[in-house]
This record gives sequence, structure tokens and C-alpha cells, in this order.
Amino acid sequence: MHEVNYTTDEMMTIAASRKLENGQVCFVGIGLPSAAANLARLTHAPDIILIYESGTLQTEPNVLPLSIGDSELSENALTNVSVPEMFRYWLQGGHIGLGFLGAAQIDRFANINSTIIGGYQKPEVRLPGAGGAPEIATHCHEIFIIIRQSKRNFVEKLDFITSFGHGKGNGNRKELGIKTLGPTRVITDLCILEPNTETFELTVTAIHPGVNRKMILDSTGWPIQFAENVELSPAPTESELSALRNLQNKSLESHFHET
Amino acid sequence: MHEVNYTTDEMMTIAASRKLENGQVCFVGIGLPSAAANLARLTHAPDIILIYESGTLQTEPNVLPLSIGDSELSENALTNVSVPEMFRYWLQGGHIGLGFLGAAQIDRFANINSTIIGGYQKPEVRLPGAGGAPEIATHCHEIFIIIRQSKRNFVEKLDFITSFGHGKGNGNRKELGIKTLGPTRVITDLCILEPNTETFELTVTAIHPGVNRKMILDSTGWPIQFAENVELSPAPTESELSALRNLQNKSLESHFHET
Amino acid sequence: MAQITTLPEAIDRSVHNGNKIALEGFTHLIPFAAAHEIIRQKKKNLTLIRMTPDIIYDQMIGMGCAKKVVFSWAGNPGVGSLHRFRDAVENSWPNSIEIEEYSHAAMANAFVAGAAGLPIAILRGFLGDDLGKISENVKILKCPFSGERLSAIPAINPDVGIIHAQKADRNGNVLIEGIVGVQKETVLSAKCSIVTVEEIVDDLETHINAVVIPNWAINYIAAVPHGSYPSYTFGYYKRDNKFYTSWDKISRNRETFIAWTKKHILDLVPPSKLETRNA
Amino acid sequence: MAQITTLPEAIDRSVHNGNKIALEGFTHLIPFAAAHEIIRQKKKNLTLIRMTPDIIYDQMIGMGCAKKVVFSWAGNPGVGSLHRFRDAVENSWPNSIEIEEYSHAAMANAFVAGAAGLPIAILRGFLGDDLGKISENVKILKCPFSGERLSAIPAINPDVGIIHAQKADRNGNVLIEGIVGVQKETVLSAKCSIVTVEEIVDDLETHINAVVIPNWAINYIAAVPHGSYPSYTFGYYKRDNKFYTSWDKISRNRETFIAWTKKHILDLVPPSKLETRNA
Repeated sequence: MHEVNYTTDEMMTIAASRKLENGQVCFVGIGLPSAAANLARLTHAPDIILIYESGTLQTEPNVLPLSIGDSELSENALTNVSVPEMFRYWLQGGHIGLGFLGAAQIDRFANINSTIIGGYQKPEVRLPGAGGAPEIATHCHEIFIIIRQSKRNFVEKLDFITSFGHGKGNGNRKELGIKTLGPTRVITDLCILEPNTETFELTVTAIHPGVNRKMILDSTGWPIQFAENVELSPAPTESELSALRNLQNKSLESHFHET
Repeated sequence: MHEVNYTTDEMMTIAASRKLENGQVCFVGIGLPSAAANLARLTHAPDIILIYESGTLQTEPNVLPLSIGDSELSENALTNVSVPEMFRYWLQGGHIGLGFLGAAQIDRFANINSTIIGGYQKPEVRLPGAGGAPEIATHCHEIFIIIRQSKRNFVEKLDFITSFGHGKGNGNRKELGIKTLGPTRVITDLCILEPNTETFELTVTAIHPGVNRKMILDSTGWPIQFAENVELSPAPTESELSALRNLQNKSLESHFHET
Repeated sequence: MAQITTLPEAIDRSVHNGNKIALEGFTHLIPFAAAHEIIRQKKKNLTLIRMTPDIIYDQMIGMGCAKKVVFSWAGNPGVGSLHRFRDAVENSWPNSIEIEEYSHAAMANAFVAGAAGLPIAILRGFLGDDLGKISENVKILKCPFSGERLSAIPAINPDVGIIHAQKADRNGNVLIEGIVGVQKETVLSAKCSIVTVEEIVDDLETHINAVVIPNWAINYIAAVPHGSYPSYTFGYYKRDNKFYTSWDKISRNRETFIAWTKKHILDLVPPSKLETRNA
Repeated sequence: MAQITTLPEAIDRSVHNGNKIALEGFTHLIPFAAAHEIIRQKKKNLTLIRMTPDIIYDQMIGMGCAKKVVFSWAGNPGVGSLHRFRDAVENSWPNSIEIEEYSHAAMANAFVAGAAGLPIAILRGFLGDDLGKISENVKILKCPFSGERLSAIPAINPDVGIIHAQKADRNGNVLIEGIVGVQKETVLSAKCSIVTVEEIVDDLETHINAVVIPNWAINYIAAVPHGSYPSYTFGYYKRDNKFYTSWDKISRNRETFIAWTKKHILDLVPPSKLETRNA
């Protein structure tokens, strides 16, 4: 058996993709979540149902969309509904099992900031803001988050809570009347994290090949906890890698090399 | 010039149809309003816009619909929207100029009962109820009502106010926060009535040929008032009559003589 | 994930005595075959929700399925009264029924709220009319910004929502075309949903913005050709206006109603084509 | 009744300094040509409403049209930041702008409320997040039946609503196909509306349930081929992803932005095809 070369981003995307199940109804964010979800669809989960907030219901794009409203999404959808219908009937109506989000910053309770760095009124950095994330985070049955791990974005305290995860920990969602599970899994380029069943603090449950605990500690803005049994993520297989690379190449080709 | 024979129903429908204007956007009730509105469209108001509560937006039926949701209405519509969209965006959103209603009973302030005769809990006669009328009556810019006139349905006091007209008279709509004009014209088989500009009580402003004041008084459950200048409705012309009869015959043929 | 099954099976598994159920279709696509199966299965104490009860609920009420009717216009469209509905309200035959009454605007909004996962709908409605005064289900809500008074009504969330549609594909995705009423809201607001369709096809072959309900939002699908007869299915068959007219006579009298129902509903093996059953 | 006219005429008659305007289109059908005309006509102090400000508002903000932006996601889709938007928020260049921020769900609901003639939208939103805590435009509403806490936000009713669509017929009825976003709501909630279309045709020739806006709900229509470029119009042309990518570089720097705008917006006679203007 020869060694397979891959990037940490590829490992992250493939690790996330493996966690998606066939038949799942999945509200997909653009970028990393979309790449992982479509990889799942092209590999082990051919019947996963993908939904994008632009109103493209149950879509099977041939290439990864660059924007949330690419024609590729709408032309390959079961149907296209209005954006209000998407958020009112399909999301708030409780029909979506899994919400799959990216994030700019995350804290130990899987709360997300994608709004500002600094103060709200005069921010140092103005980020894009909420988009669909806050209501995805509260209305989908459960949430996966995919994010590259570093001290800059795994922070002790968020400057702004854009999307509520587990708030201050155990019980906080229920106190606010939120009935869904919230973030059940965070997938990074180093590891996989899950909320501790008692404290709801994110805890490392699997480490990707070539990564050690110190690297994870050094890339996290708080003293991160490890689960009792930490798994080793299997390295990407050749077929996973070739499916992902093929998809990404096809996508680049489609977005930038056509007239 | 020879005499033209016509029924009082024909006179009523034609009198109503004449009051509709070309280009008007008209929310049409089934039955008499629909007959008058389509007659207008086929005669002097070819560009009148007809809307039915079934979601058939801007429809041009070739025959009078029997039900509010006939295929004839949907196949000849500009488009078909959902019933919620019809009531929320198009009606409540304020896009409809004229609401054209029928009624089971009416009082002197053009309030309508189409709910019950007798008490609400154990009615003597259970009528069909509100349908779209209450909100048509408050959201369209103005309202026409078409109804056969008799002591039984022009009553001193309604057993139930299904659709609000002018309530207790002058100022009552404004008190309730209703910004539209309400009923501006009632067309019957005997005459045309309009609210007095001060009291808002329905007042006879035109009498159909062959009808006298006593016949109107005898057909009204309250001491009905006559305007200072009462007009004589012109008799139906041959072309109006033939357009109406042709439409009605075509409609019967289409509804009952096809397989 | 929608299960494609037979109509009797779908009704048997979904509709239970005492349920709140909605059979929708605004004049178009009325799910008559499903109603007849509910009658045959002798379901009782149902709360029947429907904007326009129409002949379909007249039949169910007359056969004693209903303990309550939630509606906004109860007539025989283009014809007149619903005699079985009136007989129940006016004379408690075959049993007394409770009624919960709205306007079309209110009821359409209540279905929207149900589909949208909200407990209430708000609207500018019930202004000056008596329904707003007598109904326990209409409350005044003050706009927290402008202070304006709006009406609030409870959302509709049936235990079972039943509709008829043109077709489903083999995966159970359903296409509705023409007058779409509150059919989508009925499916999405219900805890359990049944869709009868004219046919099951390989491909829905429709417009990019067509009204399509995905299989994962539906519980049961049954192919029932002519499943909306004597109502109509756009693209398949026309409304049987003669039957609607004849219903006035059939239903006016308790005995003729029962005789008709025995012959045309109870004694039939479902699902079958009803077209030849005109009185 | 829609008047078919030129884009400069439509903008000149409708958009006034200080107006609240919404140019909508969810990634698809973004009305770029209309925005460029507003820039050319040097409209100022505008409140710019749009779920996804995108490059279109980046350009308007950079050219000093905006005093306020109402939005729910302000990025360059698939690329990164909106540098002109950020320069205004972070550094008050070319002027300081006020922001009014929502989530997509909230803003979509606010458009719906505006279209439906309601003063507020209600939703299950802002649960635990900071936006609900800091925004003056989010209030808690108690359900009068269940006592549940819901969020209420004010309806959106722009002075002018502007969208781009595939086509209009000669009477001014407009067809929108593909991703329809909140375009219908934008037209129906606005006091005055402008629709630019790829072409004006004899017959819309579409599906019985297509998204069609009738002429009497629109004020002005202008035929502007490629009117949504560098966004796309389904059925006509594709999104120019290269331009979206190149915008990052053009807009990062004030001088390159101004030079680009002078060449590609200010100096052009509208309406014209923008396709050859990629940097």
C-alpha cells in the first residue's frame, strides 16, 4: 500500500462528508459545507437531499456552486421556491434534519460569530453578517459546523454571537425555548469535536492522521478538552480524494474557463 | 324602434356591468358579480382586470364559471397563485381597486349577512358563511354589491354582520381603522342605491325602467330614502342583451352539455 | 420519506377516530376518493378542517364522521346549500356538530402559520364583523412598533393533511398544477400527510418554479385515477357540474342521501373510477 | 398600469434623493443596470435595502449614494469581502453609513409583511443571538393564545422597488423564472416599482403557475438586455464569475475603484451591454 498525499483542507472536507448520511435532508451553506455535502452525495450518500437558502429545493448540482444562487443549483433542483417560502415553510416549518454551516469564529460552546471583529458600532473588521445561519442553527434538528482551526477563529470569547450554539452550555438552549439539538459536531482541518454530553463544551473526539494533541491545543483559544476515547480519523482513501479533486476541478473549469 | 324584452335579472346584471370601468382591477364574487363583470369585459370594458379568490389572477374566461375555481378561470388567467398569496399579497396588500360582491341580506348601511338566519348557535337557516367577503369589503378601495331586492333580504336589522359596510353610518369605518371607501353602490333588480354622502345610508339614485317608487318601498325592510335627483336607468340595449344571453347560453352549454 | 401504498392502507394507518384532519383543494383537486375511503372505514369524531366544505364534507358529515367542522364557506359551489351540513347544524342529524368558522383570508393565513411553524397568524381582518366578536379564536394583537391593532388567530396544524394532485414520480415527489389553493400548506402543516395522485410517472417534467412537494415532506402516496371526481384535475378530467347540481336533490333528503351513499360509497371497493356513478 | 419606458426615464421619475430603495435579486437577476443608472444620475442619501448587498451595493456605496444599508449578508458571494461596504463601515469612506442588520429569515419575512400590507412580521428568530439584543427593530411579542414568545420586526416598504426579470409582454406583464428570491415581494411592498427585462415579447408563453407579476402592480418597465450582468439571467446568460473574482482587486483600493467606475459606469451611455467590461 503506497502513501496517499492530501492537504489538511481535503482531510477536513472528506472527514465532514463521511459524517453525512444517505437520505438525510440537509440545509447547506456555501463553500466548505457545500463541498463536503456534494462529495457525500457523489460517494456514499447518493440520496442525500441538499437544500440551499436561495430556494433551490432538493438540488443535485454537477459542479460545486460558487455562489448560493448559481444557475447550477436552480437548474438541477426538484423545484425553486421563493426565499421567504424557504425560510418560513421549509426551515422554520421544521422539515430540515441537518443544518451544515461554516463560520468565521467559534467558541467552546459552538456559538458562531460571522458579524464583526471589535465593537459593533465601529468594528475593526466588518464580516458579512448573519445570512441564513441564525435560524438554520435553531430550526434544523441538528447542526454540523466545518471550520479551519486556529487561535484566531477558535476563540475564548466571541465579539458577537451571530448564531447560537449551546450558549453558555448545558440547558441554555432549552431555557430559550429552542427545541432542536444544536451543534452536534464540529469538523476542522485537525480534528472532529463534539459537545460533551454533560457540559456541552466542545471536546475532541477524533484526530486526523498526522495531527497531535499539542497542535490542536496550540490552535485553540481556550484549554480544549479531549474525550476519554479519541479516535483516529482514517486517512482519505484514493477514491474519496479523486472524487473530491475531480469535483473541484470540474467546478473551477465550469466557473472560470467558460465564456 | 321596437320594444326589447328582458328580465329584471338581466336589467340588474346589465346595470351593474355598465358601472364597471375599463382598466379597473376587480375582485369578483361568483354568480351575479361574475356575470356582470364578464359582460362588462365583453362589451364596454375589454381591459377590465378580473380576479377570483381561487388564485386566478387576471383571468379572461370564455364562459361564466360555475364555481369559483373552475378550470376555465385558471386556464385563462395570467397566472395562478396560491389562495394565501391571493388574500395576503393581492387583497390585503392593497392592489385591488374594486370588490364586487353578492349577498344574502343587506341593511341600510350596506352591511352584509351571509352567515345565518336566527341565532348563531342554533340557527333557523345556516347560510354558507363569510368566504372571502369580509376582507374584500375592507381591503378593496371600493365595493359594489349586486343583490335581488325584497323585504326578505333588504332588512331593518341583520341577524349577523358577515361583512362590514358602513356599520352604523357616517364615520364608523374610520373609527375602526378601515381606510377604504366601502360600498359605494348597490345594484338590484329594481334600482341602484348609493350611500348618502352625509349619513352613509343607502339611497336610491336610479330606478330601472318599469319600476316605481312604491315597488321599491314595498321591497325594502326599512323606509328607504330616495336621492334628490333620481335617474332612470336606460333599458338594456339589444347588443347588451344579446351579449349577456350569448354568454349565459354558452356557459350553460359548457357546464352541462359536454361529456 | 413518502411511502407509495394503496389508499385504504394510507387511510387505515393515518386517520384515527378523534383526529383533526384537513382534506383540501380549492374547488380543484378535491380529494373525494380519500374521503370516501374514510367513510368506508367508518372513522368517527373527526374534526374536519377545510376552507370550503363542499360536497366532500357534506358526505362525511351525513355519514356521521364529524364532530366538528372548521371552515370559511360552506356551500355547494354554483348550486346552493350543503343540506347534510345544514341538517347537522340546524337539526343535529345524524349528530350535532360543533363549528369553528373563519373568513377565507383568516383561514388561509392560519394554514400558512401552521406550515411556517408559527403558533398564530396575524392579519388585518374581522374589522367590524360579528365573527370577530363571537369567536374565541380571534384575539387582538397590538403592533409593538406602531400600536396598531391587528387580529391574531391560531395556526392550523391537522393531525392528517390529505390532498389530491396530478402526479408523483417514482420517488414520491408530487406535482400540483393549476389552482393550488392551500394544498401545499395542508401537507406542510400536518403531522401526517397523504397525497392521492392521478398517476405515478418516471419524470414530473415540469417548470423550474412548479409547485412540487418533495417526497420527504409526505408520508403516504396512493395512485387513485379520478381521485378528485366529481371535482376536477387540471390536465386530466373536467368537473362534473351535473353531479354537483344533482347533489342538491340527492342530499336534500336523508333517505335518498343514505341510499346514494350506500350504493356509491359503502358498497364499492376502492379505489375505483367514480365517473359512472352520477345519479 | 405599467409604463414601458427607458431606464434613465424610469430612474429619473422614481428615485429621489433620500428615498428608501430596494434593488433585489438573490444572486440571480440582480438589477445592475438600474444601479448603474442611479449612480450616473448621482442620487444621494439613499437607504439601500437588500438581503445580499453584493457588488451592486458595493458600487453604489463606494460612489456615495448611500446613507444607510439594510441587509442580512454583506459579502462578495464565493469570493470574500465587499471592500467598499467595509471601507464605509470601518472608515466612513466616502461617507459614514448607518447599518440596519437582520438575518435572512427575518429580512425575507419583513419583505413578506410589506407585500401583505402588515406593519410587522412575526417569526421564531433571534433566539440567543446578539442581533436580537442590540437591534431596535426586534421586539418580543407574546402569543395571545399560548403565551409563547415570538419575535416581531417592522415590515419593509421601500419607496422604490427595483428588480430585473426575463421578459415582459407588450402589456407589461412580467415573467420571472428560476431563483425568484424576494423579487415579487419587492415589487408588491414598494410604493413605486421598476422592472428591467431582457426583452419585451408578444406572449410570455409559460407555465400555468409561473411567477408572473401583472402590469397593474408595476409602475415602470424598461427593456435592458444584459440588465443583470455580471449576475445572470436564467435562460439568457451566465453569471460572470471572473468579474466577481476580479471585483475583489478592483474594489480593494479606492483609486482603482474610482477609475473602474468612471470607465465602466459614469462614462457609459445607458442602457448598454456590459459584457465586455471585465477588468
